[in-house]
Amino acid sequence: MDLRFSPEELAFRDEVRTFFRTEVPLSIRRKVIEGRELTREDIVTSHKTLYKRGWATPGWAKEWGGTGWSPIQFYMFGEEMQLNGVPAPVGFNVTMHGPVLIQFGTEAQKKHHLPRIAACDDFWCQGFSEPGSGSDLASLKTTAVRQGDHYIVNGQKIWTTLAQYADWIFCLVRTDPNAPKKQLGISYLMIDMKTPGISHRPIVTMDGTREINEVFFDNVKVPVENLVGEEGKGWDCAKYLLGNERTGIARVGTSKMRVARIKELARIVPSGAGSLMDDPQFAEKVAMVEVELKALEMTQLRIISDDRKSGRGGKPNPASSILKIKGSELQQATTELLMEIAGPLALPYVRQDADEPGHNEGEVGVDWALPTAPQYFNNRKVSIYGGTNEIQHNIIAKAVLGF
Amino acid sequence: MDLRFSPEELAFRDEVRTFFRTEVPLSIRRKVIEGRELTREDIVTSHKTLYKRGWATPGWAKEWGGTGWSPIQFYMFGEEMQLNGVPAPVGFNVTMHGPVLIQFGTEAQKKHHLPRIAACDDFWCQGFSEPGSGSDLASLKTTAVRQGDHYIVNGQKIWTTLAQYADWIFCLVRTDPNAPKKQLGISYLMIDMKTPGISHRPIVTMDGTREINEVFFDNVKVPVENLVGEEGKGWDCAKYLLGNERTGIARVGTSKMRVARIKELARIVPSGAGSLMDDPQFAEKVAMVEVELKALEMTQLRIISDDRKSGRGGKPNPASSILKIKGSELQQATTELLMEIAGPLALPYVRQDADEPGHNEGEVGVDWALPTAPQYFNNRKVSIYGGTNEIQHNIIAKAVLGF
Amino acid sequence: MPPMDLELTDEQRLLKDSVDGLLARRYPDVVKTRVEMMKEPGGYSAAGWKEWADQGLLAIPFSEDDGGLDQGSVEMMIVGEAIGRTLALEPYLATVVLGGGALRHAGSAAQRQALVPAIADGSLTLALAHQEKQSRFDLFDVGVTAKPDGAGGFVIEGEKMVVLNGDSADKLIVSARVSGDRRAKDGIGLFLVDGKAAGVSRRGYPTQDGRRAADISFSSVKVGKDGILGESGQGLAALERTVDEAIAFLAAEAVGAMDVLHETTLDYLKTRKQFGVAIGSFQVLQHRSVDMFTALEQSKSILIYGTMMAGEDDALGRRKAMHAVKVQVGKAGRHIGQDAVQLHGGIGMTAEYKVSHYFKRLTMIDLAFGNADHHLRELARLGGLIEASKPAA
Amino acid sequence: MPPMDLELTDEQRLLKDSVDGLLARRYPDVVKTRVEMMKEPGGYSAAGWKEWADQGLLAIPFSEDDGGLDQGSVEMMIVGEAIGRTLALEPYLATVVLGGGALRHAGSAAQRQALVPAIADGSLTLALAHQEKQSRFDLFDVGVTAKPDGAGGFVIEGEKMVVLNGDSADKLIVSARVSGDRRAKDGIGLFLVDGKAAGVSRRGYPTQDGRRAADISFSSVKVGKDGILGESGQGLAALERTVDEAIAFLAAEAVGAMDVLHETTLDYLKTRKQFGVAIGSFQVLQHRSVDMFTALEQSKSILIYGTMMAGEDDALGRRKAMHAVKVQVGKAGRHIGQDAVQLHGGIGMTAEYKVSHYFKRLTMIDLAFGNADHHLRELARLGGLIEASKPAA
Repeated sequence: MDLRFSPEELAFRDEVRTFFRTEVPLSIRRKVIEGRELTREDIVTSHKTLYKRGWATPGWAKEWGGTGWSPIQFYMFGEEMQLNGVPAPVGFNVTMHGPVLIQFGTEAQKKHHLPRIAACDDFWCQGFSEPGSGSDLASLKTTAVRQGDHYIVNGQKIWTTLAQYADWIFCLVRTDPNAPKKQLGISYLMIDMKTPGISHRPIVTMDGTREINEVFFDNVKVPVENLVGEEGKGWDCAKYLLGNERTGIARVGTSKMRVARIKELARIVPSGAGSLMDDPQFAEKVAMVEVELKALEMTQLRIISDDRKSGRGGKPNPASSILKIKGSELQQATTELLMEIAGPLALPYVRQDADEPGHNEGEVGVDWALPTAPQYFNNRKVSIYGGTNEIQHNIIAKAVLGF
Repeated sequence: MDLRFSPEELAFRDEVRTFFRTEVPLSIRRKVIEGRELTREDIVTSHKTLYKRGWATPGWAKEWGGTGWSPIQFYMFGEEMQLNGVPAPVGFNVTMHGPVLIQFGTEAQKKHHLPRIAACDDFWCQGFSEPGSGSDLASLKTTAVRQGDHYIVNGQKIWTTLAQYADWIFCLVRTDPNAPKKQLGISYLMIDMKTPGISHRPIVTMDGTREINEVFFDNVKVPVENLVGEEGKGWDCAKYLLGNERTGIARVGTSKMRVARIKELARIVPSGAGSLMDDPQFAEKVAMVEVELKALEMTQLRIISDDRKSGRGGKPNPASSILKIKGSELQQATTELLMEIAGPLALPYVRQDADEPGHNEGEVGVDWALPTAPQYFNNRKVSIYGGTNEIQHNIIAKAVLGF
Repeated sequence: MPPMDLELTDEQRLLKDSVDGLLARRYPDVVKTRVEMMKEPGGYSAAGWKEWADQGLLAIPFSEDDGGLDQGSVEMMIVGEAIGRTLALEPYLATVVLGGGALRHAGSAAQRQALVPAIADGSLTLALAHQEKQSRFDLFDVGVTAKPDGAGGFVIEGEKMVVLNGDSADKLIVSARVSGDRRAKDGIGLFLVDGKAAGVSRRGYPTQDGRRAADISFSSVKVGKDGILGESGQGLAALERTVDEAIAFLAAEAVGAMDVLHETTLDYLKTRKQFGVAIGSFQVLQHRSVDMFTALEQSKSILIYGTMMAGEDDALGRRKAMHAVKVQVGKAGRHIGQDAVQLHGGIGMTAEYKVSHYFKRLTMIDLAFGNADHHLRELARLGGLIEASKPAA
Repeated sequence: MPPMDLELTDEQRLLKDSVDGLLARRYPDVVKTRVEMMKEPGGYSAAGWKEWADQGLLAIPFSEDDGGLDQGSVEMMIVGEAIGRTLALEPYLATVVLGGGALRHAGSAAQRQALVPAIADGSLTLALAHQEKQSRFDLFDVGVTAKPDGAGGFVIEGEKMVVLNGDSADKLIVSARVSGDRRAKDGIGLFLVDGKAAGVSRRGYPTQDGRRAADISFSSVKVGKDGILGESGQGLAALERTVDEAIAFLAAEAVGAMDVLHETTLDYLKTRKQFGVAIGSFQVLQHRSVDMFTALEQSKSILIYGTMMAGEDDALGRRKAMHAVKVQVGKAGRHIGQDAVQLHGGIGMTAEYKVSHYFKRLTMIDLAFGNADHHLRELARLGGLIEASKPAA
């Protein structure tokens, strides 16, 4: 048992850190650190910067551009990315669809799509959830009916993040409404967003952003060669995709970065005779978050250490099931603390794109404080998406505790 | 809407307070305030003091010794009793068995028993729970088989508080094992604790006290005239008894008394340069309890105000359902704070009755600190007995929220 | 004297019915109505405001001598709860509670009699400009200065932040430093300034909860003798009393909003189906709903306490009570707001659905006039609500 | 250098099997064995202690030069967890961790070499007398005095409280003030005193968690030159380091105890039937069990951190880590302990059933060497674990 990293591991961390700090534009990284929105261009620029270095798809099989890193290297890469405010490579491309294609795709599909996915030449989005399906994903209703060498897709998806940026969407659709189990009639399709019959409508979230969408399919013709895996076996792809999320989900680096930001800002906000950071009550709230974050970081390292012993793909360490719950709680705690620092200065609602009357009558508010409330609002989602924390509890109860 | 008490109400409160402070021995009241155990004599002395003043059974029908107080007077009486460390009149006598007898008993039963119950000439205990019945009271197994003008009782009760002090026990027993619903086969019996075949065994609780017991019935002969209500209708008596608990259950006065004690003690415990009470962290924890306690006190007053409008026995205010949950949480929070004040001085375990080797080698520890840990341990029960807080949640979900 | 009684009187019930009726009519669909109204100048409907005036609602707390109805904190609570239930956008807090409060507590009879009738008939709106970039929750932290102009008046200089409804208010009541250091409790004056006075520059914006506010610069703004509220430099007590009343009012708003969130969530749990059953059949969600209910009931209870204590003359007792109120309501508002969003899932995150609007309003109520943490700290500093017991003789 | 690795080495696994085996044999039924052992003089089995010595467990942290095994904090963690799982009563904490720690960090080579072999073979037990009536969690708050006797030795005067296993220890290590005010960090000496020395009066008692401690008065107790540990008046650093190691050790004990409580509760939920079904079929209780599991896993994680940092020479970094460890373990211990009792219902309240024993031990671990609140406050005072970010250029 040795908690210290080896010199090789430390050298790797320095290499990654230096790259992030020197190659990814500071203007983009500041946006992440300050809790501001990213444009499509920001995301793609950051992705392509990593891609050029060979680091956009580290988790992929080596033949398709993976790095073959050790679990520690993965951990360090993710941690430094988050600590330094580097936007992650597009997740729909890199951690969701790409791995599914590598696992289940045909050679032709791989050859055509994987290089474009890796380079983010195509921006992908995800079409899983539907109105009414919620946590019960398998109840989805969007249909794909085979007609010759096409499927005709009809239905609606919801909660599709960044559909407005996407060139392609990967979808779960129902190809057999009469299957004996509802999971069995589902297939996994790739659909070009420019296909006639597809439309999308933004769902404005409470923070005023338009990152999620409804996507509508009205007799959309999808070539049969865009089916991934076998017809009716899409549920396997979905399970594989959802099971790929491991330690990154805790976002310990992001929360650490936010704690550092909390301390920076709480020192400039006056409270009583000193700063808010001098106030024991506030300082202790921050310290409590730090303790839990340290424990979660160590939980990650335990899992990684275990992964390395048993090899990736082995039986996951039971502790890995707590990463989502604890990780989301800490993301919410840190964004809440940031808003508390702002206090009444969190009230002004200012958006670059809001050109309605009554907006933008001049410079208002205090710059650092303006994103804090929207960021807090936005982060309420992290205990909802990817399976609510209540569902996570059910999963642990069943899979780990054996209820 | 007027929160102020009328002069008559205030005069009543003064009268009650003065009586408690001058007539109930300080030595007994200090034990309550300091969290020490009471002897049987302490309990009976306090009961009889109230009895002589006509205040031992205020809630009973006037003809049997009730006071006919207004809800506000009941509230003030209970609050002052708790604030001043006065042991309540024996609850098994006064709020449990007595009211059942008044409601369901025969004239002969009432005439014989009620005066002795009121005066605490007989000390009663309760035989409801059984091993294995837990929150599912109706699953009880103790049998009473009719033989001529007696029942023969066999079985076992558990969690019987103060059975060692009791002259009588009121019991739920199964008289009809073949009843179509398990509730229907249950009867309510009064049993003299001196009857041959009854024995009891103390269950030592984790704080080292012996307040609860198992009670065993081995062919115990109980005269038929000790049946209360009809045979097979004991469940009605039980429901009536359990439904009689109202606002007193929150024990706001007790928690307020403990907060006052917390402040007294935290001022004499050093912390840093000042006292523990000067420490913002500790002071804020106490203040948080005070805020919740104030809200709970107002919740009680809302219920009382509502009771008065609708008359007692009307549909209960939905808010009354939260009294048990919040009240127990605050009893636990205050006893926990008292232990935190003691810190390492809470460790010594000292009992008057422990004469085993290795005990009582001389005066040890700090007097005020010694009862704090046992009191904290003992108060873990308040979220368990009388229906666990989880069961309380189920009840509110069903009865109030309509799930 | 009647015994203690927490029920509304018949008159108060009538008022409640009337306010609830007005707001139900004006806000038939909370989200859509708000979105429409937010496009109006000032962020609310001027026609609607007239209806408030016509029903006498704007006259409630003012004395009859001044042209008001001489009603008390219970009536204000009734209005506050109704606003909370409908998320009404009209500037009642700014004009009647804050502006009106400062006027009542600091203004002379002549000033009150000049302004109250116009407030009451809806022709005059007010805003209280007390907050500054550095002041956070400290009312006494005042950097804006007021210097004598030699003619009995003052000249105001400096900047105020996040002045609620400050973009459209006809008149501003401004706290400014007449003497002493920035954080001295003495030397704070209250001044009545016309919103369009020379040197006043207002930059308005919507707030996170769909209301409006402004950052306001004062550049050599002249205030005549008649614009000085109260004794020069002794404005803090009036300001504190005004804010104490605002806290009681906001608590009522918060309770109204929590009530709706609890009801809405309960309804959602009972109707929303997943895995073939209503999600409310899951015990965990039932218990969460019970916890929301408990927090709501506790908040209703402390609101009654706050309402009673809002009229208390003893500043220390009143202050402690308001600390307790803001702590309970702030924590419960956060709990109920967060859980309402969580239990709704994705739909709770959207701007189209009402839950997020109530959630955001509750969040901003907590941040106004001191969050729960601030009030807990202050309550602890003042020794709490319960006295220490004395050691036995 | 090998890459980071959080698995036990083969040697460590062997040690673990050996400790677990010994304690499983000595504590076949936790409650019954404890009750029996508590009747022994000193509150533990002397024969058992000999077995610990025979397996080399008492020599673990001492250097080979002194007669020890020169093992580290991982080995100590293994022992701590095993004690936590069985609630073993032997004075390992008092003798090896606290007494042994003070000896290792303050004692001279001669002192160490004189005592360690006796500790290791089980013939010498120690206790650390550092706590006083007023000291609470401050190691530097020392009122007991040590005055030079003119012959190179000292005379000790005063009273220590709650000295763990102080009733039976052969030798006491006593913190006493050589110079300075009661709360000065300088001027604290550590002295080795025979438990039966003239002037030492010990009043022993059981503790709430079934162990034993003593209040000890020192009345003109003479200590010769050879009883002075370390440089005169510079004992605080060694004392702090000893206590930091004790915190890491107690964290291991706590994790062991939490592990048993979680398992036991899980088992109870799956087997205890009510309303005709196992109570573990209720979703609310399942989720409570998940929350206990989460708290346990987080505690296991911070324990690894604490174990690694216990050997750290940099006092500030080590101290911060121990603050974090004690906060996490204290909170989790309370959570898991309270919920284990609650979910067991009545049976959880009884002394006959093991849950209450683990619950009480966890409660007392929190109160030892600073509760969670204390360590959170201290961690915050030291600026926490993460550095503030710097404003962008």
